[in-house]
Amino acid sequence: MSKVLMKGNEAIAEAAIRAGCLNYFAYPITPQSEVAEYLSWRMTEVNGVFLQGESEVAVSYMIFGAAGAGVRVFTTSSSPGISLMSEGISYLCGAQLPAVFVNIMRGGPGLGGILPSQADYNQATRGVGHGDCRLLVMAPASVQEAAEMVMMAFPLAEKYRNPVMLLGDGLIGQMMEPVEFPDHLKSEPSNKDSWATNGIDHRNGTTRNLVRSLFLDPEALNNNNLMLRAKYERMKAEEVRFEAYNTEGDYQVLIVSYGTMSRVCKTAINALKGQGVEVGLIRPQTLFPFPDVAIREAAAKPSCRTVLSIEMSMGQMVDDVERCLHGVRPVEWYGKCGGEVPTPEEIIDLVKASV
Amino acid sequence: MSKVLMKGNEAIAEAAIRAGCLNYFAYPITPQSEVAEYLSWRMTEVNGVFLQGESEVAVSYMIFGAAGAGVRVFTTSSSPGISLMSEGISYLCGAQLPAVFVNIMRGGPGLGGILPSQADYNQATRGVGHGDCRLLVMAPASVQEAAEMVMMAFPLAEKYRNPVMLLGDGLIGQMMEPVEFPDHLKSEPSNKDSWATNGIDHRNGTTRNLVRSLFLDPEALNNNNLMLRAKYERMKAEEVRFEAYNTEGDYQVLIVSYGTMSRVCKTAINALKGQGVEVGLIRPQTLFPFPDVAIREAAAKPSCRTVLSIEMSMGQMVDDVERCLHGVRPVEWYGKCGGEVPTPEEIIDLVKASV
Amino acid sequence: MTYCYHIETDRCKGCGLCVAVCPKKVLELSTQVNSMGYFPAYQARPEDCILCAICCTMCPDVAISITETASDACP
Amino acid sequence: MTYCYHIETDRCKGCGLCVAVCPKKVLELSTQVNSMGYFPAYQARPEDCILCAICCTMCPDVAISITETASDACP
Amino acid sequence: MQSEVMFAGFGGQGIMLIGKILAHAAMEEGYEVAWIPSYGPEMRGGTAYCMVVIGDQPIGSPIIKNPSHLVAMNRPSLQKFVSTIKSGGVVMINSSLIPDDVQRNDVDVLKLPVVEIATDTGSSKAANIVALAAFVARSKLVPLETLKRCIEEEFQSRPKLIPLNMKAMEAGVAAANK
Amino acid sequence: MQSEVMFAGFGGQGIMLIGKILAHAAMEEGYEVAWIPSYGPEMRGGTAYCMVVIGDQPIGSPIIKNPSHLVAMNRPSLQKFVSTIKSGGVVMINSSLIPDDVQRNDVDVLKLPVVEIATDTGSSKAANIVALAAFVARSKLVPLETLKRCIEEEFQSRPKLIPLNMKAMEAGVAAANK
Amino acid sequence: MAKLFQRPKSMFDVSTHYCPGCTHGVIHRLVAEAIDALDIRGRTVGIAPVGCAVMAYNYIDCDFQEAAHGRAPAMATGIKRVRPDLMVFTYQGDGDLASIGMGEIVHAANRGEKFTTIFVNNAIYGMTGGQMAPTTMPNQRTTTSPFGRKTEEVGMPIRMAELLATLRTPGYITRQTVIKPKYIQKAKKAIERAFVYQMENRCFSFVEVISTCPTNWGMTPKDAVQWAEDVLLPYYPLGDQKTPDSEVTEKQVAAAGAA
Amino acid sequence: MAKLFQRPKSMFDVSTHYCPGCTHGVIHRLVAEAIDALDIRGRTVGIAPVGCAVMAYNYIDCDFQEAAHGRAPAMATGIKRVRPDLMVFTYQGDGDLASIGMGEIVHAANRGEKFTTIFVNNAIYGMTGGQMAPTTMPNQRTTTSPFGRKTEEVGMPIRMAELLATLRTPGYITRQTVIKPKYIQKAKKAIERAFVYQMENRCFSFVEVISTCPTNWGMTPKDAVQWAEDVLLPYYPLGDQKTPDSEVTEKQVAAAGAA
Ligand SMILES: Cc1ncc(C[n+]2csc(CCOP(=O)(O)OP(=O)(O)O)c2C)c(N)n1
Ligand SMILES: Cc1ncc(C[n+]2csc(CCOP(=O)(O)OP(=O)(O)O)c2C)c(N)n1
Ligand code: SF4
Ligand code: SF4
Ligand code: SF4
Ligand code: SF4
Ligand code: SF4
Ligand code: SF4
Ligand SMILES: [Mg+2]
Ligand SMILES: [Mg+2]
Repeated sequence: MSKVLMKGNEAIAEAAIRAGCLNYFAYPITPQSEVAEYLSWRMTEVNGVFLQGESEVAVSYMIFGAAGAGVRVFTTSSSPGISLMSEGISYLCGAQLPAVFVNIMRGGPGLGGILPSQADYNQATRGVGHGDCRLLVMAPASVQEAAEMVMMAFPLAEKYRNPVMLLGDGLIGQMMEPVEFPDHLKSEPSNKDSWATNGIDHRNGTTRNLVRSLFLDPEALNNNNLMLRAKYERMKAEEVRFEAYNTEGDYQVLIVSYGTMSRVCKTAINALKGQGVEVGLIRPQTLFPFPDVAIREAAAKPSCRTVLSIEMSMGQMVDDVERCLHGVRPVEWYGKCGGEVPTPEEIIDLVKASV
Repeated sequence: MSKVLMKGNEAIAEAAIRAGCLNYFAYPITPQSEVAEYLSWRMTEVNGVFLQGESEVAVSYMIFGAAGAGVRVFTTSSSPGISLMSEGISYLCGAQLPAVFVNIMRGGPGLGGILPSQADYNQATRGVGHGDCRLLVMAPASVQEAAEMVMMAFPLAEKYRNPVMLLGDGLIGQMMEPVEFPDHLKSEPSNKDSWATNGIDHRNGTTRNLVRSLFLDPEALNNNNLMLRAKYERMKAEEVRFEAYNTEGDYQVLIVSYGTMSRVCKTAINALKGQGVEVGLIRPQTLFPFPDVAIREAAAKPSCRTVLSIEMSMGQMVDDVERCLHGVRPVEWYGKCGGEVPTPEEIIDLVKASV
Repeated sequence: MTYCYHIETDRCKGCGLCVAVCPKKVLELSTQVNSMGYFPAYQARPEDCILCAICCTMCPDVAISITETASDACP
Repeated sequence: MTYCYHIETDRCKGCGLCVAVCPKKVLELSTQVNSMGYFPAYQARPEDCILCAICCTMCPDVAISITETASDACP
Repeated sequence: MQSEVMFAGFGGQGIMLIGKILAHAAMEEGYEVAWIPSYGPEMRGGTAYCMVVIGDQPIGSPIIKNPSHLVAMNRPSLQKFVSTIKSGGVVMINSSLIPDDVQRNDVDVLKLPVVEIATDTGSSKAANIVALAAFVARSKLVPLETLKRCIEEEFQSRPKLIPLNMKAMEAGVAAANK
Repeated sequence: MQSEVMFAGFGGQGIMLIGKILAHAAMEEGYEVAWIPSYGPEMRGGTAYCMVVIGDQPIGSPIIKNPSHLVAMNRPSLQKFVSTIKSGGVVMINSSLIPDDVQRNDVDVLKLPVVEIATDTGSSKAANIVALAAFVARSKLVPLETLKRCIEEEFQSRPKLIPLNMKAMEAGVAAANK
Repeated sequence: MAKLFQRPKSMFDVSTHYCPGCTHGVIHRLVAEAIDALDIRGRTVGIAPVGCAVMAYNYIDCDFQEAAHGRAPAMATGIKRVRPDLMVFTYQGDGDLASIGMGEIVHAANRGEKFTTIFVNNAIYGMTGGQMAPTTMPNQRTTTSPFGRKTEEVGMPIRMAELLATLRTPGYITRQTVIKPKYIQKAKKAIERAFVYQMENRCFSFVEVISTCPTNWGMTPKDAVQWAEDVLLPYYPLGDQKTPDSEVTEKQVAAAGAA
Repeated sequence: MAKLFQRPKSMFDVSTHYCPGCTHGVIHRLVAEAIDALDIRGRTVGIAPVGCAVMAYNYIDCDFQEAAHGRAPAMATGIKRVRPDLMVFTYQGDGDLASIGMGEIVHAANRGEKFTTIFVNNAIYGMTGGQMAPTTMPNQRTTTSPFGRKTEEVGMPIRMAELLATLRTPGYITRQTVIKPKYIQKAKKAIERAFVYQMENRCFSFVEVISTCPTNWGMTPKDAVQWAEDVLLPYYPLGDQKTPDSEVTEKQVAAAGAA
């Protein structure tokens, strides 16, 4: 397939279809409503399911129902909408259902604003729901990467029987960039007959399947949680993804940044190179699991004196960076939150001030 | 006042009234429904407001409306209910409204179970809502402490114009212990005329007040977030609370544990003392702000070789412990989640294995 | 053909609803506790039973059955 | 007493709803763009105006007012 | 020193209440106390139990694997808990519903037909008070006078029930002392 | 090398569309491109703008403080952005709505009454295409042939509009070259 | 004439956790009987609510999902939209459906989702210990209305069947009860009918069933059925609120009235 | 006879962000006029929705809270319960009230909360760019129903006034419009009346107002008002669904029927 110029939101929508996901439920919210608008006609073309739910709460359970019935399914929303889905996401984790949630983040807290933000990092990586639930969280930095991550998300969700979240900022959704949908990322939905409520006859079986998250017996619930923990530990072992940029040479500063923000940092890094200042960048592509080791090792490089966590938030990822550094280097946060993306110039000044 | 034997849930209810909070909205959920049941008659006695809302989502906005109108108000719920309130809590943070949320945690994720748990640590301390919102989180370890923390919570919420969360496990709610409501913790609601929508006439004013969280201008939103960040930083400076237990002497192991779990640890520590093994305990009483320095310093004691984060969850607080340790000592997690509380015997074995 | 009326004693919770609805006043609650700690229903006057199954319809615990057997006696 | 009919040009969005409802066909849209980029309404035939205020009632932007003044001329 | 008492039986037997009365009495005596219910599955029937912890030091773990004493009001409770009781403890058995014997000789077994005793004193509903009184008489955890006051206080809002429960208490004490 | 073009005007002037067509054309020419909209306040009216970034290397920051070029379709846009444009850039001004002159002489100013030009070629609605074509003719960011193909492609689903827009393009090119 | 009676095939042979005399058990049995009668066990998915019936799947033997509190209609929508060939039913209590789940049931009904809802109205929150429900009767005491439901403060009970029947789209809306054998026979027919409408892909179908909660009403099972008959039935009249046939004409009217 | 006309005192003298011809502006003015007429600005709290009217507080000059999407009735409940002396109104769109906020409005109405809801039904999601609403007409095209609303798939539009009027408790439920001056006069009276009922602490009051969205309907303002008259009004008939007087008798009936 050749490249087409597409908005991030549309690319996400199309990527899901290319990934074999023909089921979509969502509720409109800026800055991601184009996903629903695109799929409202596109699903008709491919004989898929498009439904605008009455609320994000309802949508999260439409996703639950459909995922529980054994199909590939996804939804998209933005920050306040994701908060409303948090109970549902916890239920999906507890019942071990695969599904993909896309959060095109906007400014918060509360109604906040509709401009790009990365302030749902904490929520996505830790607190999205009650109980010990975790999402595999991927963060694209371009429209192309958004499309690819969506395509990867479905088989990953099925591998772990766990929801996967794509965490993009408003710019990722609103920007147009050339995109192609790689054939090698296409995948067949896995066989879910062992657990999905897809009908006993459908499985040519006699015993029924049960999708649930209630375990009144404490031992059973503890076991369910141990099983979940084992999956999360496995994600940490197998799914960490990150990009290292300009880390070959000797840098004095290591930046940790993801998504749109990391592109701004790259521009700054290139400019600083011209000025004789070397800065390395680790760009987490998965936020959970977090690239602990990569960051600690990159920070431990003898030339490196300090680490900067640069985020479009008031300091969220910085906790993970501090955590994984184990004190090998100090870390500082820099960021803005509300729509204005810090500029390359700001980053340049910041780096200069810290060397 | 003399001591009375009370269930934690009832003590929480009564403490709120003693703290001058006469407004309560809630939706029933085990293991905290006794709070609502108690207040359904008790509020009548004190001429207060009791209303059972139609859902936790609605309740969170009843709290918003009442807090915005300038009164002391609180609600209680348990894990799935808190997830449903997460959008609302983010709105309260964004609009800078004071209110108290009590989460008597049960097993999760999903429907989970109704037995005690501490698996909402991540949610409470980080991800409860979208955007840069944080709660001041207090964790009682006894019915008496629950009552006192409730009484402290209201003035703290008003000091910061920010919601405060009391994070208890099911046992704290269900247990009966003697309790008294200290007079010195009584407080008057602060004057809210500068921002509350309590009616222009009420303020003898001419200009109206506006309670909101929307700032479409990115700079305005960034500023709102900077103001919130400043409050959170101030909480870190002024509100850290913890108990140090058996930390005077030389201990080989430091335990970090809170709530009911910490009591089990104390019993184990006492037993181990008898067996010649010294173990220190830091019990965070505030989970956000977290006692970073206290833990790091306690761990840095030369005798101390390792840190254990013991939780009724699959490993949540351990991230904060790892973060604040800065690598001075290794940390390991131990826990269970689902209702069975780890026993003193388990902790004893665990400590012995790690020395 | 024999009809077999059977109350599964350990399934019965002694709610008494069958007793109340039996048009022939056949049923009563036992004074013997069952394994669940309830006092189960039994046919105090089986000879009056017209096998109308009204008690079966009412029983929330599906504790009562009426079956047919080819043999003379019920199992 | 003088009645003053006034359309606040920079508040008008040129929606034309007043034009449509005026019973006397007094109003028209200007061909001059205002500061907001709209073509505002104006009284093309003020002499026909009966000051019925129907246009005022309709205007979603409260751009039209009818006031009274003691002086001869409107301000 | 710390003592723990497990009260166990069917839901509806008034288990929670007698645990609470004991905790109250101990509190009145100046002890540290905690009353910990089983608030199991959100449903009816099943076994109900509660643990009362009484000590002279602040109470640590509210989770106790080996309680000092047991008051077993039905058969499943006895079977479930009897082996967990510490040596030297009192095991009080409601023999109205429990035919079994206890196969341990390191505990002080007290078997009483509390339902019959209660029925004789006026109402089978007071069987729990009979059991509590008998248990306290035997274990001596709190003075009987204090227990009496606390029972009275418990039924303060329904004063008609006080005489009945006083009688039940006396009958329980008498039975235990027999 | 990287060029950035800021397209700005009222909502409804077709700003987003011409940005997209330029990005498309650049992509067809093998450049790396990004099209970044203002998707400001969820409401109507107001100023709309989009930025098109064209480069031969992967595009870093999509946030550009100093774009290379400006296409200003109304007065507020010109005022807001003209001072941010890099030295040497093209500043294309819709003089139908903008009376102002540019007070810089380090940029290449192109003033055209695109609304009138468009009206003359058939419809004032094609003013955006006139502006785009004129801008491309002057800035030479992409070959006009490619631009033409991309305009055609854009209107593929409404073929009736193609001739009109082709005429508008030609008029724009002609005006720029005059 | 002698009648045979046995546990329906799609019911597990286990005892339930319900309180003695709780009519949840009767309703379970009617659902299982309908599944048997239509021979659809192999393609049926039940959705258990959060409420006393949360473990309905322990008793009814077909594929099951467990809902979050109130969200069963959204889950059923999810299933039915992606697998229209499956037969889907939700089983919901009055707290679940009429309080927290109000939005979900109204919208699922209004979209005309082709599933069946069994709505068990016992005028109280059973599972959590007897709190007030939107369906609780005036002056009825509950653990959160200890002085009785004051209608001046919290309004009159909601009649879900009537409320849903005002929507144009849903097809079959009926109210039944299982408090006495004569009603049980009718309820059984209604439940079967609801499943048949689904099978024919005709409409959303909704069977409200007035049920008892002896435990939280603080009554014996016998008194509970009597109270239900004396107090609930007059306010919650039995019978069909709407059937798909009457709907057909409605639809024509609507079409005429609309764009 | 000459009539005077001026911006109401409780309206700020600023221009709005609404599109040309959008009738949100008219409704704002009517609310402000009611506040002026009753002289209650000093004790009124408005609640702005999430929707195009999110910044209603920029135009109406009284205390205001900004709601989350759909939750205005819960917020109003919170305010009114703790400060019954305040006059509280919510201003909500159809996406806000009839879609995501269905549960909140039904329950607030049913509890008889003593506040006033102004429900602006423009049959579409205005703010977010014209997606389908529960009130969108059959075959109406929107950005999420590009082939027109298919009622077989998503059901018929919901008529909120009718739906709420089936509840026993709420008192004043009416539907009005502001698409033409003659209707505006009536709408004005209805809004005033709604506030008066609140002032007298009588009942929940609800004024549905049929409004336009020229931008997302893709019409000129003139065509938009015409389309509203031709297409919306036949399906959404104007007039009172319920008044507190009729309610009084209703209540007696209810009381008689109940426990
Ligand atoms: C989000 C959430 N809120 C509250 C609860 C607690 N809860 C469980 S069941 C229930 C009410 C059950 O009442 P009903 O639906 O009437 O069913 P019944 O038990 O009466 O059959 C509630 C409030 C929960 N599990 N989840
Ligand atoms: C939880 C949440 N979901 C979605 C949105 C996005 N959103 C903003 S306004 C709106 C719909 C507005 O439509 P309506 O209520 O009809 O008001 P109108 O703009 O038409 O006046 C939506 C879906 C949001 N802000 N919050
Ligand atoms: S079958 Fe009929 S007559 Fe026989 S016991 Fe049952 S109800 Fe009575
Ligand atoms: S109805 Fe059933 S459970 Fe109840 S007493 Fe009769 S047989 Fe037993
Ligand atoms: S006041 Fe009446 S006559 Fe005069 S312009 Fe307005 S509508 Fe026309
Ligand atoms: S109605 Fe108002 S905004 Fe519209 S054209 Fe007339 S004056 Fe202008
Ligand atoms: S609590 Fe009520 S509804 Fe629940 S099982 Fe018991 S009687 Fe039935
Ligand atoms: S989008 Fe529609 S509702 Fe919103 S302001 Fe514009 S016309 Fe009015
Ligand atoms: Mg119920
Ligand atoms: Mg709308």
